[in-house]
Amino acid sequence: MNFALSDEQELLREAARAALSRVNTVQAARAAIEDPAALPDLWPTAVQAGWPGLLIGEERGGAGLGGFDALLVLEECGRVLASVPLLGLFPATAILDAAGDESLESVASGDLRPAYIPSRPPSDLLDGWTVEPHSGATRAPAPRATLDGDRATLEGRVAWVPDAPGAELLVVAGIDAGGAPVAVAVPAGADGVSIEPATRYDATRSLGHVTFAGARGRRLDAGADVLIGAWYLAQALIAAESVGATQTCLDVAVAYAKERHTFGRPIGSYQSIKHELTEVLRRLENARGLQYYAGWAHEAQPVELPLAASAARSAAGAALDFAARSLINVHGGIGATWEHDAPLFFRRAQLSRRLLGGTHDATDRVAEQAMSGALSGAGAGV
Amino acid sequence: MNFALSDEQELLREAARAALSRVNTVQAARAAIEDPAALPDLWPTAVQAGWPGLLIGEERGGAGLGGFDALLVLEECGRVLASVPLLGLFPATAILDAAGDESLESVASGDLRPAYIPSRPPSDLLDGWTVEPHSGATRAPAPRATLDGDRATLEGRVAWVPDAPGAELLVVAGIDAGGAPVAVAVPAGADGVSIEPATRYDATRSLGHVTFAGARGRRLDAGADVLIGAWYLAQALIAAESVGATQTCLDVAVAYAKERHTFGRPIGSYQSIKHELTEVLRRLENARGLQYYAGWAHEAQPVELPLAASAARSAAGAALDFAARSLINVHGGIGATWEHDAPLFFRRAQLSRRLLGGTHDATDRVAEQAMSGALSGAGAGV
Amino acid sequence: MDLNDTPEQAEYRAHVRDWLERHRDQAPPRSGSYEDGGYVDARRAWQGRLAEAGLAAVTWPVQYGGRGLGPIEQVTANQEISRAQVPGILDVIGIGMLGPCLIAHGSEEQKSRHLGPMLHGDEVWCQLFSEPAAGSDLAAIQSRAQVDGDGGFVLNGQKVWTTNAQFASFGLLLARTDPDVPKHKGLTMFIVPMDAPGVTVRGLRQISGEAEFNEVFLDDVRLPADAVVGGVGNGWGTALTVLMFERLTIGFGSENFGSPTHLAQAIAGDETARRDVDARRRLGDVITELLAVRFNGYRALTVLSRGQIPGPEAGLAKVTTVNAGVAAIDLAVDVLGPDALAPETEWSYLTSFLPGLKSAGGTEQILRNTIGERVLGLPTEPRLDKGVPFSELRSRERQEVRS
Amino acid sequence: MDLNDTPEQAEYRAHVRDWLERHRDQAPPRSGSYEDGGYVDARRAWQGRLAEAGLAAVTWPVQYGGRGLGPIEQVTANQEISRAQVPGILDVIGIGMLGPCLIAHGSEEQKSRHLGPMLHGDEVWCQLFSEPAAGSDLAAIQSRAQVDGDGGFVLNGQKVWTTNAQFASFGLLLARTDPDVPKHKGLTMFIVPMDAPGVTVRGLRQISGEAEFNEVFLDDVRLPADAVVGGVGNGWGTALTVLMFERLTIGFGSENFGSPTHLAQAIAGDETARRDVDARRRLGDVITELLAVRFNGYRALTVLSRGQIPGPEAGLAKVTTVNAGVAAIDLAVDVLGPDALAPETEWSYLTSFLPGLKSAGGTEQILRNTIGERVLGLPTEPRLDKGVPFSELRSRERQEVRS
Repeated sequence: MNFALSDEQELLREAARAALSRVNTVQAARAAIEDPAALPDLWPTAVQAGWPGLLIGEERGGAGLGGFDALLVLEECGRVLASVPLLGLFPATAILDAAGDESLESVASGDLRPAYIPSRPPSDLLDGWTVEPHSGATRAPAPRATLDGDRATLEGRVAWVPDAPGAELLVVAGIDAGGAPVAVAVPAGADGVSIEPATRYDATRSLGHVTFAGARGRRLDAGADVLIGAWYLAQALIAAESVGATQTCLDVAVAYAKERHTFGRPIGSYQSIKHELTEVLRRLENARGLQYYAGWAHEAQPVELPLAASAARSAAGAALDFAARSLINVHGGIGATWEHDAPLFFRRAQLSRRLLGGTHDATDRVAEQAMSGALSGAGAGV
Repeated sequence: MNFALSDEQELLREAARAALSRVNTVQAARAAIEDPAALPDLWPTAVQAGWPGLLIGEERGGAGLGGFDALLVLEECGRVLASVPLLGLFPATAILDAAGDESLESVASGDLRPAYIPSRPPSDLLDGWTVEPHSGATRAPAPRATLDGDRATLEGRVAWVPDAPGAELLVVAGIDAGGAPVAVAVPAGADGVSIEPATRYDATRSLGHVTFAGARGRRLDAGADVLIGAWYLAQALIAAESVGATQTCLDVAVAYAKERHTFGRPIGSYQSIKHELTEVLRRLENARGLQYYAGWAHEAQPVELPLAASAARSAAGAALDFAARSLINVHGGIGATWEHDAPLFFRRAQLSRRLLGGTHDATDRVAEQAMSGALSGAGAGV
Repeated sequence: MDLNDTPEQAEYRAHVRDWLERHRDQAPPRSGSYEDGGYVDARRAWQGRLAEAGLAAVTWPVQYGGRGLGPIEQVTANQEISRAQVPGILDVIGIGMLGPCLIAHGSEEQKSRHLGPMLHGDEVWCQLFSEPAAGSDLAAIQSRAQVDGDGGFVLNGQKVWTTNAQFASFGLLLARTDPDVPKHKGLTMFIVPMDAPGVTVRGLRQISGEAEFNEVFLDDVRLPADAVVGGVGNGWGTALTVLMFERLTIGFGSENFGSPTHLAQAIAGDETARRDVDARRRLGDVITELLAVRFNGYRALTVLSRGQIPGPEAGLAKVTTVNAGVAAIDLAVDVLGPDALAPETEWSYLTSFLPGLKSAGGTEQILRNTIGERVLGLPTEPRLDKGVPFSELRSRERQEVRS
Repeated sequence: MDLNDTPEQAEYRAHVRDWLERHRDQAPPRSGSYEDGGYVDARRAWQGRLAEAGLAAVTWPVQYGGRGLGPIEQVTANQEISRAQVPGILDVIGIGMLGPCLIAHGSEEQKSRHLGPMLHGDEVWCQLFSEPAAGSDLAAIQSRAQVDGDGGFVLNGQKVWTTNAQFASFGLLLARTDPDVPKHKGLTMFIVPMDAPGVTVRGLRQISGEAEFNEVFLDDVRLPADAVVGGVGNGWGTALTVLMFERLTIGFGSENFGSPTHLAQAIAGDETARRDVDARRRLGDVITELLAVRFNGYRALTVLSRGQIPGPEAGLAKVTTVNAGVAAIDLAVDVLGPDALAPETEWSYLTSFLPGLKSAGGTEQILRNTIGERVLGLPTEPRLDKGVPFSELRSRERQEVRS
């Protein structure tokens, strides 16, 4: 029993923090709302840090690390609202690595940037593999793949895909004629592929609506378990990113609560402020505990990953929403002004919890897992 | 524009309060948990106060008052947890009065106690007239009435009916072979009627499971609108009762918060206590405003009654639950002990919000009303 | 219990409705940008028309250009203006809060000089109370007004959260004239011409990117002795009058943020959401809260029409309204997805707007303190600033933060 | 990051599991009434067996009958006991909190007299700290211990919320020996034989009707001088040791109120609820919270196994667990209807039990104060009782309430 970061993991985290500290990413997040060009390109930073190969085996030029480590990197990105295309990268590399794909060396070296085109696997009230709708709650079927040996032709549309714009290789979770999942790799520049960039509210989040109209790619040797794993890895990644952002919200709010006075006392001495910030801490620590659970399950207990990653996503999305609102509240009116950092974290919170199925969907999946009996074995022991 | 109680209404409320003050009903509520016989019979009090005839026209021996007045009486009963069978009485008399039934004089005089056997009218996700299930969330169809001229024969079962035990005349909302609503009056002692008394958790609440097996009664001249009106009157009544109980929770908690000291200060001076009690007040006042809306709609704007009564029920049920929990919290451990009054209000809160469709169902009906356009006209003006 | 008009009220309503029907085609659009001078001028002119017709300042005494009627008639006028889908008055703050304060505390000269142009929209007013370090704790104001040689004053300081300052002609300003007495005692209220030398207005951008408010900087602004309203050292009492009228304005809570009807339509229009029990429950909760605000507003109005002042609990309407608004937007974005967060949508605007509104007019915490103490009679918190000279208080704070 | 046992831990687990497999048929049932003397005796005897086998007091030093192992082994033993579906020790309070305090502060005589019988269940202990007017504010204790002629003490006062008092042999009691110094300073800790003349125990019935706790009345109870633990006037420090062990016991939050598995089954078993998005979301929220408690427990345990003390934030596990429990029961009753509130059901019991638990071991408010101050470093509230003699504090309060 040892549920703490290893020395290597502490180092990985420190290195990520140092790498990201070279640019004022929070400042850039504000500037980009008005001028998207103000967003720094952090892909070179990611390549230098070795993140493209983080989840790729050493024999393919990667670092051969695990999901837990990828989560730590996302946590650091979330802390400073850094716009690094890792939500698209990591699940894509996990699929490519499982499939032993030919592209792995170029991906690991950072020469070829892949993006994961997600489909939500079945396992709750909704049947079948589905994708994000462009608008509204009614979900669309996953892209359909017509197979011909190792080749696959895709038809369909996936909306709100993180990190799709600028990606060079799309790693798609589609379905075949019978509704079974199929993994397909398609060059982003292939005929029949179009990526419509879409940014909403949080300028640091690069999104795209991806349409396949007879786009031809290669079928990857990755089954349903790999595609399910990729979906839940993505859930855990966006959770970890929210944990990082929540930590910053708490730190900034606490600092202000110690300094700002009303009625002759620092506002942090009032119970209403003190208890609200304690609630932020409670939610943050719960989300972090579940982030660790998800990272551990990804590496050591894949059968619990759907439960663990969904719980982490659910807790972290709600924690960040609560923390960002608290950050504004603690600051009074000034927290809602353009020059303050609080609105940037608020924007992050509002958009993030609606992506990749959304946090409510993750909560629903926790329930489904519990009802189908996954609970009794959760997390060793007892 | 005048949205305050009239002098007559103030008097009616004072009279109700005085009538109920003759017995220590809160004390009785505690004793009855262990010995149901400890519950005083308050029917004579009700008769003396003229409540059986409150909603019956003066020409039939009643007082010819309106729904608003009935709500005020329930509010007073709720304040002191008085066990008076008015949830069964008032909707029943409303139906009998609309139908001009032969029993009205005996009912108005208090010689014949009627009870309303409710069915939930359609108007939301669930189709058709349904009744409370005995256990679980899946609802049962309303009792089926086979018609033969003015006579009707009933088959079916309605669970958790307030005030059914001891009633002499059952005023039933059933459905005919085509699913259309039918009002039927059946003597409680008729063949084929059985009433199984059931008390759960709150000993002041007399409940019964009513079964009809070929029970014969007379068809009442009351259409769907009357039966729908009765259902929503019942919703408003239980809401008003909760408003009264919430008021007591607030009063008791505030008194204690002024008197009890920790760390050298009265606990009511701490923000956590002060803000929680302010939240009780906010919910109480909101629920009371909606109680008035429901009372006004019942008398002056029946088309808004479904919206108004559902909103009142939803707000009041949640307000009482919150207030009863606050009452316990403010008292610390002592609030959870048998000798304290807080647990009695807590018991009332927990059971009440699960009866007559439940508060969540009422909330759902508010949504349905809003989506079907009832909102734009709500409450005159604007 | 009656929501209908009395015969007199009905007559007034008919008058208002008739006037609006005849003039509504002359009204400017209901919304427009306050950065656009042309739009602001059109709104000023329209306010003048409303004033002439007796639809603005309905409760002001007749001698100052009002109608001398009660709050119910004011609400009636507002209802009819809303029904006619024309804009109301531009200077809600002046007519609703600052004008009534001048009527109560101003000199005869001040009243005759200012009330007319205020009423007709010729001179818009702004409220210069809040400061960066004096929000919830308004009496902690640091702006200084020092007596100069001529018996006049020299103003220095900074104000914030000032609505309409960018086109206001005058501001009602609270400043400290004596730092050596406890903080509520050394304050004085002034009338400040916004074009006086040394007054600088700067837009304060909000989350949404729009400048809903302004900062106002005061550098050696010279004011004559007769700029004082209500007497030197009486500024706190004068300010309380403004705050009381502010409470009445907000208290009715007739304003909903984000139309509940739009929300209901958005949910009803999505096949999945329409049948989603959770979305329905959240919608039902929002609607229930907003209905409660509306009917409690009628209760407060009834009290007011009887010549009584509604208690501070009316302020809870703001808490309910803002929080229900937040819940409503949250639900809309959950149902509609990220497209609801596109810059031009109602939902996106409100998503950004509401978090700031939570602390406008005092934070929820301060409101709950006030209501807990004044309505429920709960004991106050120990105060460390009572009776302490303001100057000493400030140096104590600085020391604490440093330590 | 590893949830598996080390080889040493695995060996210990195997030992425990083996012992339990061989002896589980001799264990009493896991639940029974504490009013039933026979059941309590069976539980005492079973505790003795566990102690002999080294499954109780795993972390106590070997010289006092413990195993001298770490917290992970203690958890391992608890896990295996739970897995074997046999009851654990009866005297959780004695072995978990009071024994460790005696080990830290007791005299050699006290240790050799008391630790053995405590460990083996021969003498159960209870904790006599809380009083009607000293709950959250524990140092406000009013029970008086006055020196008598022989150098002994005479105790008078009332204790409350005392678990196990009805069959305890001894109590560890906090009393005031000097009212004329500030409140934390005049306290002393005593060992009280529960059968001493003047000690009266009365069951305190809870909402559910059961007496989960007791009141203990002390009327002229005479104690010898060697009943003092940790020195006269040092009672507060001695009490803090007990509270620290209490926090460790509660902090792991391994205990869930109402099995989440039962809740999931109840919902899955109802055709309508199974497909109710709202019920599912509420279930998902509850499960998420309880999973977080479990994995944060592993984090805290890791800290502990490295010889460090987890911070006060571990106390948040209690907040999460209790509130998730309340939400779980609420959902179960919504789904199952009033029958879930029948007296014999798990849901009905928990509906009654949880509201009281919210304030057990300190209210949520006090916990949040502590964590806000000690973990986040937020400033404390102004304290009006600092440095004031206890006797003056009391008369001040009485005056205030009267005024």
